[in-house]
Formats: sequence, structure tokens, C-alpha cells
Amino acid sequence: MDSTPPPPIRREAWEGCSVLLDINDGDRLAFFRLTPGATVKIGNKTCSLQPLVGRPFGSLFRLGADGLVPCAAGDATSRDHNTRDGADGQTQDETRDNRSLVDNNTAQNLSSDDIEAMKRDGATGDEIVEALIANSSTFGNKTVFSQEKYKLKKQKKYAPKVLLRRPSARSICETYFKKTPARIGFMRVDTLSLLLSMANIGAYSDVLVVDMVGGLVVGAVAERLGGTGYVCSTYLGSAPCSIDIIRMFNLSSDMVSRIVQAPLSDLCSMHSSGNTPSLLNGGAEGEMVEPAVVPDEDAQASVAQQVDTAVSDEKAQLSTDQPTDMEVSEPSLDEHPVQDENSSLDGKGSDGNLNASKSSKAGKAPSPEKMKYWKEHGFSSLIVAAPGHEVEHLVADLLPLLSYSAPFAIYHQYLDPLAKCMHSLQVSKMAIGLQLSEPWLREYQVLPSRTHPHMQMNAFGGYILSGIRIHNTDCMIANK
Amino acid sequence: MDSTPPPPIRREAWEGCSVLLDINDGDRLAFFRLTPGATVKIGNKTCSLQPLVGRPFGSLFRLGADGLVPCAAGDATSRDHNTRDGADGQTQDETRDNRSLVDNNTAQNLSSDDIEAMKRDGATGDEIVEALIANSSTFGNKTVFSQEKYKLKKQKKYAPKVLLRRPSARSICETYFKKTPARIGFMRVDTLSLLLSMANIGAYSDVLVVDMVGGLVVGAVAERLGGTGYVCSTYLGSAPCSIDIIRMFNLSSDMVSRIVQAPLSDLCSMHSSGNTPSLLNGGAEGEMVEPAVVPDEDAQASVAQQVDTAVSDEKAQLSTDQPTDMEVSEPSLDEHPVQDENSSLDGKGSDGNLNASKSSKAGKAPSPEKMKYWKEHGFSSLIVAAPGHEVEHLVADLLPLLSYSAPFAIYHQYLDPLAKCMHSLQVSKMAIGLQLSEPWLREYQVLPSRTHPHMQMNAFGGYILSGIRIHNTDCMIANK
Amino acid sequence: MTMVPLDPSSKPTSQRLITEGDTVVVYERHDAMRAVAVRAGGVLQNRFGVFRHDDWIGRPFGSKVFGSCGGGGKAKAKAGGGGFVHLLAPTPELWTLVLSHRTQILYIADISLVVAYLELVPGCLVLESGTGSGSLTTSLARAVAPHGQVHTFDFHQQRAASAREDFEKNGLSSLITVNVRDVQGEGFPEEHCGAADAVFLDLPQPWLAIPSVGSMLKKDGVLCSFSPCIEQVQRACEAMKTSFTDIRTFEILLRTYEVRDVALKSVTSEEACVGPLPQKRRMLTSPGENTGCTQRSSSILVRPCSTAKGHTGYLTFARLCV
Amino acid sequence: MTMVPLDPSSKPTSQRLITEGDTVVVYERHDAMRAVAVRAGGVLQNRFGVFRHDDWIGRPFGSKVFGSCGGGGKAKAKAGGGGFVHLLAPTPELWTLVLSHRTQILYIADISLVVAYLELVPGCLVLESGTGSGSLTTSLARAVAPHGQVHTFDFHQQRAASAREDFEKNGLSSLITVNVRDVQGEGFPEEHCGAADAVFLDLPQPWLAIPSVGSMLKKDGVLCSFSPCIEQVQRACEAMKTSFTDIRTFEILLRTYEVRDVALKSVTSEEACVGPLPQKRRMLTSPGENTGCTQRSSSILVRPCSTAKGHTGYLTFARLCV
Repeated sequence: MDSTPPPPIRREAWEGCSVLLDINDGDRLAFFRLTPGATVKIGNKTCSLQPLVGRPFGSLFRLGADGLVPCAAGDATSRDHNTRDGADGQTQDETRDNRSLVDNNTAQNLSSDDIEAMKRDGATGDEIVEALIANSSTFGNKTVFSQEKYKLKKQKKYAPKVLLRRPSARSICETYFKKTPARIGFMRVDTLSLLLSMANIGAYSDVLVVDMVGGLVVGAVAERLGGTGYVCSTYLGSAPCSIDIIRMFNLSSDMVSRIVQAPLSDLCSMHSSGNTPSLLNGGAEGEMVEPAVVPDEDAQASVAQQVDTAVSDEKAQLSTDQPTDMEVSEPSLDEHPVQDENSSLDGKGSDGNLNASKSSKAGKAPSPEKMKYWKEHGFSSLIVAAPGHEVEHLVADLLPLLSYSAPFAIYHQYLDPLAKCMHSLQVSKMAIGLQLSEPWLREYQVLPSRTHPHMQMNAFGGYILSGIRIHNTDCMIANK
Repeated sequence: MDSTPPPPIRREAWEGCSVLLDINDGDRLAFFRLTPGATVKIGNKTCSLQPLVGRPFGSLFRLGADGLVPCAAGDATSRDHNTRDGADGQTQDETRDNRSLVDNNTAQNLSSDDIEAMKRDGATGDEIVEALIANSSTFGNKTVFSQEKYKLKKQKKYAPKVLLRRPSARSICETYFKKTPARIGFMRVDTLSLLLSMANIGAYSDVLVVDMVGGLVVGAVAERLGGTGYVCSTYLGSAPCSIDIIRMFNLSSDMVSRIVQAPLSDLCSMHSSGNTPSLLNGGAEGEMVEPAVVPDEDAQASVAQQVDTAVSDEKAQLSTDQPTDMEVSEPSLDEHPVQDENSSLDGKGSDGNLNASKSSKAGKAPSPEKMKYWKEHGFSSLIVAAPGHEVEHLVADLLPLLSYSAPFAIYHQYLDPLAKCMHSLQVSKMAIGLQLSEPWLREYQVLPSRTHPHMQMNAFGGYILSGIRIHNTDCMIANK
Repeated sequence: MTMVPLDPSSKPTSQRLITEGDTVVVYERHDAMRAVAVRAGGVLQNRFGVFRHDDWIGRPFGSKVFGSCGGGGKAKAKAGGGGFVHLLAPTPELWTLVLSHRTQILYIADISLVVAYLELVPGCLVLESGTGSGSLTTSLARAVAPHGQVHTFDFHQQRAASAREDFEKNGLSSLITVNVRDVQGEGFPEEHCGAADAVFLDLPQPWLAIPSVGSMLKKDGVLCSFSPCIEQVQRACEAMKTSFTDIRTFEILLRTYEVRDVALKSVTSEEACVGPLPQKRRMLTSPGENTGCTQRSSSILVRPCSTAKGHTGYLTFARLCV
Repeated sequence: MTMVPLDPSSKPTSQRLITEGDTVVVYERHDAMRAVAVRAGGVLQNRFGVFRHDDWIGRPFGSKVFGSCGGGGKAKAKAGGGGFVHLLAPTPELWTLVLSHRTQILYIADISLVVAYLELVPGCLVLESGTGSGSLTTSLARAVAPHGQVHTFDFHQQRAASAREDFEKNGLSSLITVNVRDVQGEGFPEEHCGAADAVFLDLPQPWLAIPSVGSMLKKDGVLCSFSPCIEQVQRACEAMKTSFTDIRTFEILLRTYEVRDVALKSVTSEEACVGPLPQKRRMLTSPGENTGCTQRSSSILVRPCSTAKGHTGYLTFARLCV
């Protein structure tokens, strides 16, 4: 909407934006919207999120007497590595050379009454931790590693830290994968990244997407488009899938306006000149006569008005008011939903980049002009993420909607459906450069004399079938 | 046969034994039998293998004027690491800081005539290599790494080295996997090791084996049994599969006598009291009335009299006289077959450990007493390696032949047949502790400042379904 | 009883009946097992009920036995006591899953690679340091039985004693000698000089023991050193260079898969897209549990398990130069 | 032409027709591709025949074009000239497969993780050293287009010049500035101080450049350092500790699978066991090629490809402290 390009990334949190809070170094991860009334509960204390507004992402906060207080710069640098990999190192340390048994923390001379008294006297959490260390009769006998572990444990209890993180495709995918992987079909961040690369997503792309992973792919594509091109989220049947996860991204209104939704039947019927027999055209009677514009209520409901919920680490606690987002086998969603964005707009409202202005909601039907353009030129990319579906026939319906030479990437949590799809594409000769692949990601602990891969790993992040759609009519024989 | 246990491993090569020769540090790998007339061709020179007799395994030989000559002890220590991983390091070295382009070997002042003259004058290969280095005008300008690479290349040409290796399950599996992986169904050495562990192979085991990987599994099991217990190699139909690879192992006559072969139909009919409906019992009419003893000609032919061939690195060269051992898609077998072992016996014949005495051939039918024993007690382990077969029904036929609590391990090159098998075992409740797994093996280059995983890897070594056969009749309810 | 048969008269355990004095592995689930010594009058009580050892004696290993509800009030037998367990013959693999973790232990993937690469066969003599919890030791003993020997060393007195007890219990005493010794400081004892077919090291500073290993091994004998950190591997490899060859470092992991009876939704279904969470229908359920949604016929699909051991350690193998 | 559209009027390449001056990727097989600049009168000759560029102009990207047998006698068109190729629109992924390897390059798995973890979006400013063969640079440019900038540095004059030519040819000049500079020795230029959203290092001694990276990045901006050896990673991580946080090291590999139409033999078949080598029937063949052997109905099976890249490098990411 502006003629000058907006700054690509806002590096400070603003009123109404979505933020990701990392509490106690990954112990708890949750999304929040910075509305005036937004709060986070830490231990038994409810803290306003207002102190976060205007602070740079990456800032660390501690729990002061009156709520969240920014930490001094020095605190931030020492906050991770050792603690992050403590468990690994600990195991090894203790295994290897522990001639004396590890003592536990019974030798603490500070009573809980003492601690309460310190708190009443206004001691900070860090001061309490220091006092606990000073009053531990065994601390000095511990190995350096055990000392670190002890200190960290006390810090988490008495001096919890809150890290303000910027939601982005990376952090959003990592958070969902860690907390509710089934919600995003077990798509790991490296797999998502590969989908975006393999499908050649970039500015001015016209991207056709089937997103049955809650909107993660739609959001990531919109982030890459940066307010140019289009992401057309298509769906089977008459009601679009939820793409609520896009609300975790801080998409600007420009970017949101580039997200459109259309039923697959409309796209296929628009493409009646298709050169490939379509299962959908043949089999799904009635759909093709539906209007080309999706009912507005449905689209809006699925995108903007349904209150999304944050992801947290509280386990096995079912939030009964969000049944469709629930998963029996998973840790449940947070008790702190992201506030309805309308409330944030009541406040300042000065920010044109917010994704909530009435005129720029995501998921509108594409304009007839765009439909016509795509009919003539095809989409320039395709990503399919339907981890609960058979994809062989779905892809056969989708490929004719692409321009020739357009790359595509199909995600699945099982290999077999992709293998069948690949085989059928090989036979039909609709695509070349077919590759069935699985990324394998490994994280390392890099510490002096203690370098090794992490002892626990995510052993699975999904499979990808990629290729390039081609013109398959053998009718252009060139003579000399 | 002896009352005192034989030495477990003979550490020197002996007349008539099988040896593995590693020529030029892995460039070529081939099995030979040390008969008096056995030779190896290196470059254009045919060398007798007699100098190997009596030498310890692990010895290194060079090409002298009159054939193979043991290297001095000093040569052996410096023979590997750097050269083995040269390619990796080289890539990195050249990539990272090559401000000047790499020169090639045009700047050699020694002509081929000069070299021929040196050879006529009796210069050793090492002397020729030294002369080549001294006469290279660019050698001094190369990086240390390029110098090593240059030297190695010249050494391989003018001073080839032959390493005498002891055939064992480890080296035999590694060699076949490297040279003709399809012959052993792509079973990597770590996978083979897991099969042996998961099936609890040890002394006095009664092991039921389905080996369609050329005898690799039968040989490896026999090695672990050490002349105790039995490995019963069973097969479908009327003719046993070839288990020729056991001839690469130096199995003693005791160990060979513990290898028996029996058609599955015989084993199943002996087990007519089976508590599980058997597909084979129901479906393969006629087989059950076959005599319990396998036709002797067939068994012998497949094991001892068919001349096996060595594995080598010569590519795409079909040895037409061994058609059943050939594989179009693979590097072919060596032109140096292992000599028929009878010829070796003509010589000294003093060694009772050779696997060729008429009385101890592998693959006889089990005695009626053993058959009766197995019928009553069941086999104590099962390994199936039928990588070209559906295994679900095969395993359903085999499991009733095991004792309760006997562990089993099923190998396959595809995951799907094992998944179906696992599911059917879950449903039938014939087994517990079911696990479907895939080992993942990674080799590292460990060099000062150049440590990293190998740049190329074997990405696939096969899948294993393991479990424990149980008694599945729910008829033993204990009351208080 | 013995986990590893030692002479022709002793049958493999799985071919025998349970007798008093046997150790059985009581299998509740794949992740819930324990070793129990069978004694007359003995009782096992767990969440599945109360089990009398007397009911086990005389049954074949591999039997399924049912418990009764009862005994102490603590028994929370949900299904009224009709729970069951399986009684398994102990093997080194099962032992690895039930033993007391006095230290970090090696698991089956590393163990099987070690046994294969050390080229252990019946009759071999193998040295090990440290003993740790005895997980590897048990597999080494099986590999060298019936005539071979495992000499295992640990500097920790109590750990050595506990391991010795375990080996005794499993009938492995004639195969395994447990010694208290600081191999990093003192090396292996001279008596094994030139006698070892193979040596295994699991030490924090393996490079200190490597010269001693060189004098213990037979020519062409194999050394294996296990270390969790790459820095240990680097120093160990450096120390091996003088008298070892074929120095190779590996890492082995076991990827496990889960099998599910899945009903993937079809494209042609009108109801195909009902929300972002088709997960619920993906559990391994009985066919009757399918929802009303139009679906393709279900099929058996496999997927890697989500979490796995990402690292255990590096295994460095080397041969003593001839 | 431009590989990455730069303004609303420029369509994605795949939606256009081929015109003179375009670069097309000529696809023979998945492992045989090359980039060709289309010019009037141009001719491409390969094993599949002779192809006239004039026949390409005006066709859509993605077209299949047939060659004629002819031209020089060297053309060994086996099938009498009727061979064909496909003409593809270049993308950064295809470019990675066809570019000239002046150095070791990054491939798609590493590239896509770098772009995601650097959190690149349109409008970002990113610094890179060294440029190398420009494989990553091209993907960085796509990620920051249309308004962002990539400043890439290489100490090697000729390499920088070649990369600049490539970027020019691919229409990326307005997005990428190539500079000759020894970043290890001099650091990044002061002009980018505090302006970079992200920095990528592929240097033999990355630790030398890390202090400079600290002054270039915006707060919370991300650094990535790529190194093949763990020792480089260890020193780089040490150097990052003073002013970076969230230091995480990854390795990413891509496992590829092959799909085959397999007829596994059934147990019930009499002829089931005909020898040790059932491999021949396992190729992906047309159904008609099945042998007479009794077989189960064939099915589509997948297997990991045997060989793969076992290692490319370690990727260490870190954020500048706020």
C-alpha cells in the first residue's frame, strides 16, 4: 500500500503484535498477542506483558517485584550453551569418573522461611540464588558441572527468565514441532525450508498451496512473498481448512492481502482446458457448478475470527473450549490464548502493518482477474502438505494447474503415499526431476572437550516428493 | 573331533586356507585359496601366492623381482589413515585456500624410458617412486596434502602393496557389500551383526536360518557357534539355495559339520503338532510327503562342488562360466576363482581344520535324532534373510518351529514386507518385543584439524524385524 | 542356570522348563521388564496382579502367566487381577534392558558392532575396561563361550563387586573374571601379555591405556575404544598411530519404526477436509473404530519413531601391527 | 531475463515464453543438465541430437523439444536423431546443479536451512563471505528480493569476477554486489556497520571474521558459519561466546529414496528358491517384463539409495546479543 517498501523486519515488539515467549530457557514456549491487557502467568505470579512493548526481540526479562523487568545486557550473553546442553554433559561427566557418589541437596542451611523473609525484604531472585549457594554445605564439593546444574535449577525456581522472541517461520515451526507436532503433521523446520526452496518460493511467485497443517505452510510462503505475488490456498470439499497458524506470524496487511482461498473444484473447473484427465473432474459430481467465490463467512471464520490458541508446554491438560485444536496424544495448547486481534486494534491502531484491518483479511476468494490470469498462465509453484491424505490423485488434479516448468514439492508423513505418487508421475510423464527425499537433521553440543551430537534427537521430520511439471504432449518434433 | 578345543583363530595363513587380499589399500579386494598353484595378477605380473603361506594375517607384501615379498615392519604402520581419507581431505584442502591453481604432473623430468631402465637395473618400486618425486619440478610447490596424493598415486602404480587379510564374518561381509552388494541382499556388516545379536546366537544354539544371501548368514552363524550347536539352513521348494559364501570362511571341519540343510516342508511336517495354522501346510500340497532327507546330490552340489568365485573390483566384466552368480547391474566377480579345495587337499592334507574332508561337508540333512529333538524342543533362534521374498507368510510358517521364548530376527531390503509381517504378528499374538529397526552407520575421518564424517557414505544397510516367539494360548489362568 | 550354555549337555535356555533358581525376565510391555530370580514360595506383585513363583516352575520359558488380584492393598490391579505377564529366558539383549544402571551402558547397536569388529568367536580371550554395569561384558561372554575368557577391569571396587554378582547370577562366572584395577594408570596385568585376541576400552582417557593394549594383543588383534566425545577420539587415534593400523572410527544408531493401520483420506471425498487435525484416526485402532468419514481402505504404513537416541558414542577400531 | 522477478510487471519465469537472451536449463536426465543462453541461430549439440535455439524461441518453458541427427560427424545420436530434451526455467535449485564448480559448493539441504535459520525475507540485507561459486548467493538473492540486498565477498579476484558474470547472466546484478576482499584479514567494510540482518561465513578460519560480524549485524540478527571440520566449529563457537547467544550447531543431510515396481516372491511358490540372486527382477520394469516365475502381484516399494553424501559441513547459527 505504501510506495516505499516497509522495513522487512521490525526488530522491536509493538502494541498488538504476536510474540513468542521462551520461559526458563525452553522449559515453556508460548505465543502471546501484546494487547494492553495481556498477561503471562509465571509460577503463581500473573505479569502484564506491557513491559515488552518497544523492547527489541531477543531481550531477556526477569521477574521483578512489579512484574517483568528487562535484564541487564550482561545477563543475556551467559544465558545458554552450558545450560542448554547441561543434561548431556552431566550424564557423561557423572558416568565417566565419579569415584564419589553425587550428593543431593539436603545440605542446605537456608530454610524456606529464610527465603520468604528475603523475598519480603525485596531481595531479587538472583540474590536468593546466591544466598542458597552460599548456604549449601556441599556446593563446593561438586564438580563444576554439578555446580552449574544446581545453580540453574535454583535460578529457574527463584529467578525465572523470560526471553522475548520474534515469531517467524523458523521459530513458529520449531515451537509447534516441539509442542504439538501432530498439529503440523510432524513437519520439521528443515523440511519446511526444503519445501520452500524446492518449490522456488520468492517474490512475485504465484503459489498454489494445499495446507492441512494448520496454516504453517501458507504463513511461511506469505512471509517469503513479502507482500508480492499470491499464495492461493486451495481445499477439498466446500469448507476451507483452518489456517489459523498464520496469525502467529506478524504478517503485514500487504502480506495478508496476498493470501487467497479457493476450493479446488473452482480451480479445476476454471482449468477446463486441462490436458490431463482429472479424477476430480470425473469423480466429484456437483462441485464444479459451485460459485467461483468461496462463501465469505466460511473463509473469514477459519482465518480471522476463530480465536487461535497459543502453544505451551503444559501437558495432558485439555482445553475444552478448543476441541478442534486438540489432540489426545499430544501435549495440549496453552491456557493463554492469543488475544483476539480486534482488541489490540482498539488501542493505538496506528500501525498499518497489523494483519487485522478489515480490508486486508487473509483468505478472501481470488479476484476474477487473478483466476483468469492463473487459468492462462498457471501457478508458478505448488506445495502440498496433506499428511492425512492419499496424494496420488490429488497431485494428478493439481499439476495441470501449474505452468510448465513450475517446480512442486509434496510433503507427507508417510513414505508410501509419496512413492505411489512418484510412480504414477513417472508413468504419466507429467513431471521430471522427480526426487523422493527425507532431510536428516542433527544438532551438536560444541563445548571444550565435550563435543558430540545431542544424545536425544528428533529422528523424523517428514518426507518430500519434489519435481518439475512439464509439457508432456509429444507433438513438437523439430526437423532439421 | 579333538577332545582339546582347537585354537579359536589361526593367525597365520596356511596351505589351502581361504585368504582375502587387499591390493593397493582397498582398490581391489579378492578372495583366494592358497593352493600350491594359486596366483594373483597385479598389473601385468602374475605372482604366486606361496609366499603368503605361514605369514601372519595382517602382513603387507610388495612386488619384488620374483613376486610377492613381505614388507619390513615399518612400512605397515604408515600404510593407511592419510591415504585412506586422502580424497576427503584433498577436496577440503583445495577448496579452502587455493590461491594458486593446482599444477598437474607435466613437469616430470623422468621419461618412461628412464623408468624402464631403472626397472631393468633392479630398482625397487619404492626407489622408482623416490626418483619420480626427485625429478618432479613442481613437487616442492605442492601443499603437503598434494604431495601425499602424488606420492600415493605413484606408489600404487610402481610399488603396489598387497595386504593379507583373514576372512571372517566382518571382512567377508564388508567385501561383498563393497563389491557385489546385491549378492548379499544389501546386508551391511552392522546389520548382519545385529541379526546375530538379536537372535541370541552363541555356543550350543540350535539356529534355524533361511539364507537367500548366498550363505553369508549361515557362515556367520557357524563362526559364532564354533563347532557347537547347529545351524539348520532351510529352504523353500525342493532345491536348496546356494550357500557358497561359506567357503570364504575358514570353517573347521567341526564347524562345517554343524551346518545342515532341510527343506521347510520337512521341518513343518515334522512339526505337525503346530499350534498355528500354516499357510505352507495348507497350500503347498505334495511337499509334505517328500522324504525327510534332502537328495544328497543337490545339497552337495550347492555347497561344495560348485566352484565359487572370488569377489573383485573389475567392473562390468561378465564371467560367462558363472552365470548363476552374475548380476547385470553389479560389478562382476573376479577372474580369479578360489581354487577347488580338493586340489589343496592333494598337497599337505595335514590340516584337519580344512572344510573339505569328505566326512564333514556342509549341508547334509540333519540326522533323524536331531529332527526329533527339534520337533520336541524347537529351535532356539531364527534368522531369515530372504530379501527378494514376501516374508509375512514365511515367518508364520517358521515361528511354530521355535521354542517358546526363542528370539528371532528377520532381514529385508524393503521396509514394507517387514511392516506387514510385524502387523500380522501383532494381531496373531505369536510374538512379543517386536521391533522394526534400521541401523545407521557412519564412518569418520579423524585427523588433526580435519575431523569430520566421511563425505560419502553407505546410506542403506537393510531393515530388521526382531522379536521373541511366545506361547499364545490363553489357557493358564492361575487362581489365588 | 546359565544364560550361555557351556557344555553339550546344557540346552539353550529357551528349550528348557523353568526351574527354581532360574532367572526369568518378566515381560510386561516392551518398555517394562525386570529380571526375577525364581524361588519356591516367591511372589511377584506388580500393576497386573500377584504372581506366585510356584505357578511358574515347570512351565516352558515364553509362557504367559496370569496374576490374581490380591495381596496387599497397594496392588492396583485395574482389571480385577486378570492381568498377565510373559516369562522370558534371559539373553544378553534382554539383560541390557533390565540390568541396574550403575553407569551409562552400551546398547545393542554398539554392542553388536563391537562384537563383530573385534572378530570374537568361541575360544577368544578378550580384555575389557571398564566393566561398568556389565552390559557389554555379558555379550562378550556369549561370543567367546564355551572355551574363551573375558577379563574385565574396573577401578571402582563397588561396581566391580556388583558386576561380579550379576555375572554369578547369570551363570557366567566361568567365562568372566572381574578385577579391580585402574587400567588408565597401571595398564592391563602382565599375565595377559600377547595373549589377547581383542581389547575393549570404555575409559575417559583411553590414550593412557593404549600402550598397554599394544603389549596385550596378539598380532593383528583388534582394539576398540568407545568414547562419547570427539576430543577423546582424536587423542585416542593419535595414541594408536605408533603401533596400530586400520584405525577406523564409527558411529552407529538404531532407527526404529512404528507400524500403523492407517486410513488415509481420499481426494474425492466431500468430507475430506474437516479440519487441520486428521491425526486422531491415525492410531493403530481396530477396524471398527473408523469414523463415518469417507475413506480409502486402510493400509499398513510405517513411520520412523519421533524421538531416538541421537548419539551414544564413537567406536574406534584398530589392529595391532604385524 | 532474470531468475528472480524484481517488480510487479515481471512474471515468474515459468509463466513466460522463451525469448532470445534467456538462460534455459537443458534437461537431459536428472543427472545431466546444463545452462544454455538462447541466441538466434544458436545450436546445441549433445548425445541426443542437434537442437536449434530458433526452435525454442516462443515456446513455453518446460517444453520438450526434439533434436535432429546431423551437424558434425561427432554427433553420436544413437536413435537416429529423435532424441529430446526439456527446456526448463532456471531456478536457484537448478542453478546449483549446473553451475561451474570453482569451489566446493553448498547444496539444497544446507542452503534451505541457512535461508530459514537466517530468517531471510524480502527486504533483508545479508552479507556473505566467501562467494565461492555463487551457489548459496543465488538463493540468498531470491530470499531478499525484490528490495533487499546481498553483499558478497571473496578474496579471490578471478572467482569474484566469474561469480559476478554468473549473477549478471541470471539477472541478479541489482540484488547482489560482489566484492573482492579478505574478510578474514580485514573484516567486512564499515559501511554495513549495524545494517545487516544476517551474515553467512564459509571461511577456513571463521573465528577471525566473527568480531567484524558482531559490528555488522543488527541486534538479534543471525550469523551462520559453515565449516566442514569439527575443529573449525569448535574455534568458531569459542569466538562467538563473547557477543552472541543461541549458538547452535547442526548438520543436515538429504536421504533420497528409489521407487521400484517390485514383484516379491511368495512363500507358497514351488519355484520360489531358484538361486541366491533374485535381483534381476527388481528393476523398475514395465509390467510385461515379468518372468514366468510364480509371483505375488507387484507393488510399489521404496528403498533408500545406496550411496549418499555423508557429510557436507557443520552449520553453526548464533544471534547477536541484544
